[in-house]
Amino acid sequence: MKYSYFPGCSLKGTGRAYEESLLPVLKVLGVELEELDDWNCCGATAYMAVDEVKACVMASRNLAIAEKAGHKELLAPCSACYLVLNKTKHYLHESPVVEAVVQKALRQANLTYSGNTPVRHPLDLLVNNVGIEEIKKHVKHPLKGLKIAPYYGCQIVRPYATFDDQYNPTTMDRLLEAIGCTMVTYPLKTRCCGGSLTGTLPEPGLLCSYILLKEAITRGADVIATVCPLCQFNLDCYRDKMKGKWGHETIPDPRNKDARVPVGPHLDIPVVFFTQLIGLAFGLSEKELGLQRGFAPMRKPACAQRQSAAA
Amino acid sequence: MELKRTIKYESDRVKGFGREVMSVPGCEQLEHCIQCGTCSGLCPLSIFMDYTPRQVMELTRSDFKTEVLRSTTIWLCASCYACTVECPKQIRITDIMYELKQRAIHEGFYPKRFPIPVLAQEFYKMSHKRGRVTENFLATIMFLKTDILAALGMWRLGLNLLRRGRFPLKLEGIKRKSELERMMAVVDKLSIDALNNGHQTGGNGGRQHGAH
Amino acid sequence: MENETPPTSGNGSWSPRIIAFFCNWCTYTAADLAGVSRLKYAANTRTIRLMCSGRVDPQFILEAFAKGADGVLIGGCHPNDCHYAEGNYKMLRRFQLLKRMLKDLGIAEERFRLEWISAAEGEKVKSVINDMVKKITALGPLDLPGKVADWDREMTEPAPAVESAPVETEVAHA
Amino acid sequence: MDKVNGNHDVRIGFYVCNCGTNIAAMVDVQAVAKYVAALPNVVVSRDYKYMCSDPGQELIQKDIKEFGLNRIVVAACSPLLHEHTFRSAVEAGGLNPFFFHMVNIREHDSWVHTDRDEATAKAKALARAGIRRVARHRALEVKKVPVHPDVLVVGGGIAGIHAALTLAKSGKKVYLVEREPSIGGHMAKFDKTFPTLDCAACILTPKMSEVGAHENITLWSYSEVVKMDGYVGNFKVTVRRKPRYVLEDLCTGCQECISHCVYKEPKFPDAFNEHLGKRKPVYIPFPQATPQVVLIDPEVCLNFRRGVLTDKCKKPCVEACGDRKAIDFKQKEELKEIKVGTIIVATGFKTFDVGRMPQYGYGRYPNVYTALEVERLVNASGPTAGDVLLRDGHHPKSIGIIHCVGSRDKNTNRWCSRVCCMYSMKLAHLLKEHTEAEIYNFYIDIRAPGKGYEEFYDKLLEEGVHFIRGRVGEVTDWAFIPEEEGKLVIRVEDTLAGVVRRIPVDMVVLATGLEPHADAQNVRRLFNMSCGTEGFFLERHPKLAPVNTFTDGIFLAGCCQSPKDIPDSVAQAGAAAAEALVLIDTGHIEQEPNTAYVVEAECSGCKSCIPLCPYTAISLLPDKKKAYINEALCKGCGTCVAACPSGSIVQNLFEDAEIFSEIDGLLEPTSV
Repeated sequence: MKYSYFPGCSLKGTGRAYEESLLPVLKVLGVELEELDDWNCCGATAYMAVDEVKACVMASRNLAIAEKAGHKELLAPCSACYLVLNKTKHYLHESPVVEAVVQKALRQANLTYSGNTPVRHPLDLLVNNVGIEEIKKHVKHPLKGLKIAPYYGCQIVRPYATFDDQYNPTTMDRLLEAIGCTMVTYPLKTRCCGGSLTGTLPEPGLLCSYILLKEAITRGADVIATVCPLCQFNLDCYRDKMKGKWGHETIPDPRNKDARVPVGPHLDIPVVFFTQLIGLAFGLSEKELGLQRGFAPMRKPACAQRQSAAA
Repeated sequence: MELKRTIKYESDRVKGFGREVMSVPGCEQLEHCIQCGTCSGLCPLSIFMDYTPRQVMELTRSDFKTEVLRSTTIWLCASCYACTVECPKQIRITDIMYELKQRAIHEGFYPKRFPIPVLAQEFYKMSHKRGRVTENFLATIMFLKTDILAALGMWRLGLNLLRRGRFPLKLEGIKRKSELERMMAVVDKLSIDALNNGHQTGGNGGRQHGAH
Repeated sequence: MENETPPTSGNGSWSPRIIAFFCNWCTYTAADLAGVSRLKYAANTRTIRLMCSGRVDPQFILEAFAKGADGVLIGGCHPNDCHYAEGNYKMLRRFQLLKRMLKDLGIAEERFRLEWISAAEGEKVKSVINDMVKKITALGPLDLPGKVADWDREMTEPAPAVESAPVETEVAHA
Repeated sequence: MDKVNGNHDVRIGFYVCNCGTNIAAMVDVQAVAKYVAALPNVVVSRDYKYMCSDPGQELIQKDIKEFGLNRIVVAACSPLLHEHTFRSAVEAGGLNPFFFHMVNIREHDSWVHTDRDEATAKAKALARAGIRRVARHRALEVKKVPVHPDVLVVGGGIAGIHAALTLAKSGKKVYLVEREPSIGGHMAKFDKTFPTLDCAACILTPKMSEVGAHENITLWSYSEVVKMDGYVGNFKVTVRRKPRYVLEDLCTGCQECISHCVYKEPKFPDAFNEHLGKRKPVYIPFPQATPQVVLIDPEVCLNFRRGVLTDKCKKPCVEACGDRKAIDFKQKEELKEIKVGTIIVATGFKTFDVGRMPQYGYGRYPNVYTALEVERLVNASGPTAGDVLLRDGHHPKSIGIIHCVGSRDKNTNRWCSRVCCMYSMKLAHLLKEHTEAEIYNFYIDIRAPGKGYEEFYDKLLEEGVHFIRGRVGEVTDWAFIPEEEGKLVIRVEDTLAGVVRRIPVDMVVLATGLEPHADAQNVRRLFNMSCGTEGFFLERHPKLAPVNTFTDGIFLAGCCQSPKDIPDSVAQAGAAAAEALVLIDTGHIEQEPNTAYVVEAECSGCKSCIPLCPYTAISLLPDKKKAYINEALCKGCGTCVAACPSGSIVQNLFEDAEIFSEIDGLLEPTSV
């Protein structure tokens, strides 16, 4: 099956590695994508704060172009895009007034919106369409022993839990277990990373991200796996600031239960996209997967070392 | 010791404000709020807010427009929707926060150089004008408009991003920009018509974009 | 003249008259509940209480339309909940037959409605009545008595002379 | 057009009730009275403040005499409320009570409309239809049916027990049917009761034994009602008695079999102790169980394999039972058929399934408990003998009690469960007493509206129990600062202080709400009752008939009607018993004469009515080839009447002519 593909702005910028790893992984699995013609910004959350109706118009332009492209479904890997596109669908369904405005605007571009194109997330697609068994078939280098804190973030499970459990999502857990990883118990799976606040009000924003990193470390994770470019950015790119602010805080030593160690040095835990991990297991190269773009990059040798250590 | 007057008089209320917010699609359930505080309990950012989300709900319902639109709460909402899915009365708190943010922007209710609304508006402008957003440019503009010193503090991050190819040097944009402009013009015209028909009531005038 | 004038179309004051047959156990009780809960709905229905929706004789419905009702609403218990085991199913069967017949008579299907409303569903009484009134108002008056009178006239009055003459000659030829 | 016009024998009195302002505020009652006065055959037309009052009724009686009235129409509230009142008044005035018709202009008019003109116009139309209809009424005889004096009580919780005892003490025979192996219900599981802190067992056990010993009570535990036929006064009920594999009459409750079971140690989760304790395959639910009879669980007993008898066990239990021979592995379920005149339904409630709120961590974190589990945990005869030992082996030093779990929440149950505030406070007190832990109550509102309840709240405040007004969003186990490590963390807004707090605790107690049983809908159908939107059984009138149902002769008691505490359940059970006694002691009931009959001269003998009747009341008279309706079996639904092709069936009170005139009356243009 061929899908329309909506990359969104982040996947062309700070979140390039997500696209770089998603596309080859899907290629290996035989999923065909066609990038949406002349797509525009989804309307994202910041836009909604200024003008909700216009945000809807922007989102529905993408939805309408996808309908025109003729593929049955639209793939949106970025959580914010995924939510905004879905929210727009709900909103248009609920409010005939807004729908009328949107349709009128769309006519300017000879577009119409019928609401018949589902918006899908890659996690959903991989688990429910491709299937875990199929993915297992393509694993060349299982990431045995790699301990993962699976971090889903907010917007793919809230407010609409479309394909996973709102409280305890498991699609990524299952996917990564299929490629050999081990999940640590991570109670903050769906806690907020601070969103765009990290850039605007660093104090509260960074704290949100720091809590997520610290808990993953305390739980003994080697790597944090994410599904959203903004989450990845927040967890990955502000480590210096976090170390400055909270590096002196202590946590129970993962190796010795009675001792406590400062959290600072541990904050360099790699934060990657789940697709990068799948790509590694499929035998794709680090470079192909954009792994060098991480601030605390996870390289294949590191993982291989762990494998030999575990053995 | 500084003393602060905390009493509220009836004249402090902008009567009708609460009703107006509750009449917006998606915000209706606010009338059912029982002030249980589930929203504040769940909100990861409530610890930084001047009013907790629960208090914002009550202040909105009770017409304390100025207090609500000046509060830091509405800007600190990172739209994680934790409150919305747990609210026992199914109030869509996140959507109400959006509604309040829109009103605060349109009516100029926020401190100058406060980065969040600036970012929101710059995001709006850039996506409106170019059809897409290039995050690093956006962030740069925001810092220039709010706090140049902070921008200087960010240079290391910028450099690190640049080194890893995550800092595009070219602004993204769509091909058919005029198409998007025409679409937006339709919305503008319709909302002005609605204004003239008196659909937008109360407050310090209706919605004007880009108030500063 | 009293307040209630016969409904007329065109002058804007017309509003539909709907006869409702409610079963004693579920829908009539639900309408009582709507009252106790002070729900507000359109004042266009006039209710006749029967013990069971199964008692609704097709003749009642025809009589109502013939005497000038713009709509007929039947309310019974939900399937499997009938106080008399299965009276509501009997009504459902009749309803489906009757609906076709009324359609043939040129009565729009929005004018004839069967709803399952349990004793707890006061809210549903309100929404069903409001919805029905809205739809029938959009359709305009049915005025079956007027139509019947027209038909009667067509049948009894002599046809216009221009057309009648050739017919007569045709008959003469035969 | 008007067939009634010429009928000079009909003399109608019309009365429109103001109902204070309930009707008069929205309907111009004087205009209605004036309008009706001009209708054919109307002799008197009045409006009056309260028609249902004594003076109102006397007014009708006086007019009947003075003006020689022979038909009465009252336009007031719902006939379901006062038709009976007015019929009696009419009868006392010397008329046949069925020369009366009631028009509903309150529930169906003044309360639901907002435009006075429209509401008045509607009232006129309804009144006009009533006038037309009543002219057609005929005198009818009320049918008297004897009431069987025996009573069935369904459910052996505190409500059922109290109802059964009340009836038995007044000399009535009672069947008490309980689904579980012992009566006692939820109350038997409680440790203490609020606000007096009486030991639940101490006040319940004597009543349970009394039930077991009372000569007028037939106690069928481990049994379920599967079928009910008939009508008030004459119900036929089928009860399924599930096999206990122990003969009740022979078992003395010595429990020798239990100590000799091949399982030396209890191994299987014990439902009575909320699965916190263990029992053997042969067991007695709890020490005070009534009846004192053991039972065998075929799912786990070695002598069975998945419920099927295999005889593989060497059966030391049988040996231990010895000559009493009470154990019978071949016991089969039994169906008992009984006749009763009245039924009291007291099937109780179930507690909210906390699995529906995963955010509170039940099942994920071992130290999260439901309130009912804590009742067992603090109980001296519970699984830990009253020691509050957590699942992780520690004693709690701090405890959070979360109120409103599965109550006041549109995502789960919307209603307030009424008892949780009070039982949470009771548990707070008991936990404090047992553990001296720091205790936090997280509540939305404290609802303590009972005798001595507010005083109990005061007492708790005195004891230093913390009350934090805020609904908990989630319970987690991640630490933000070292003091939280290894604890359950409750993050909540203290809404009264206006700050968000993080409170680490060792134990979380979820105050689960009350909800209808999962099979409440089946029970409702079984007894021909209604359920409210929440799924609790619906009472006939929320204020004036709180224990009656819409089916005559069937009454409600306890939490199956709505959540309530023990005093209210007992009071309601007493009321239900009293209602049943009224019927029994009257000896007969009067039945609405709305049965149908066949006009033989018009019947063609087509037999189409016969299969329609759900009560097999219709048969074909073989000699005459005409249909015949057995009046005793007819329930008056009128389905056959509507279906008769020749129109030869007539339903009393709902004759075709009556309904046609009602239709005509409703649609006739109002012109005066």
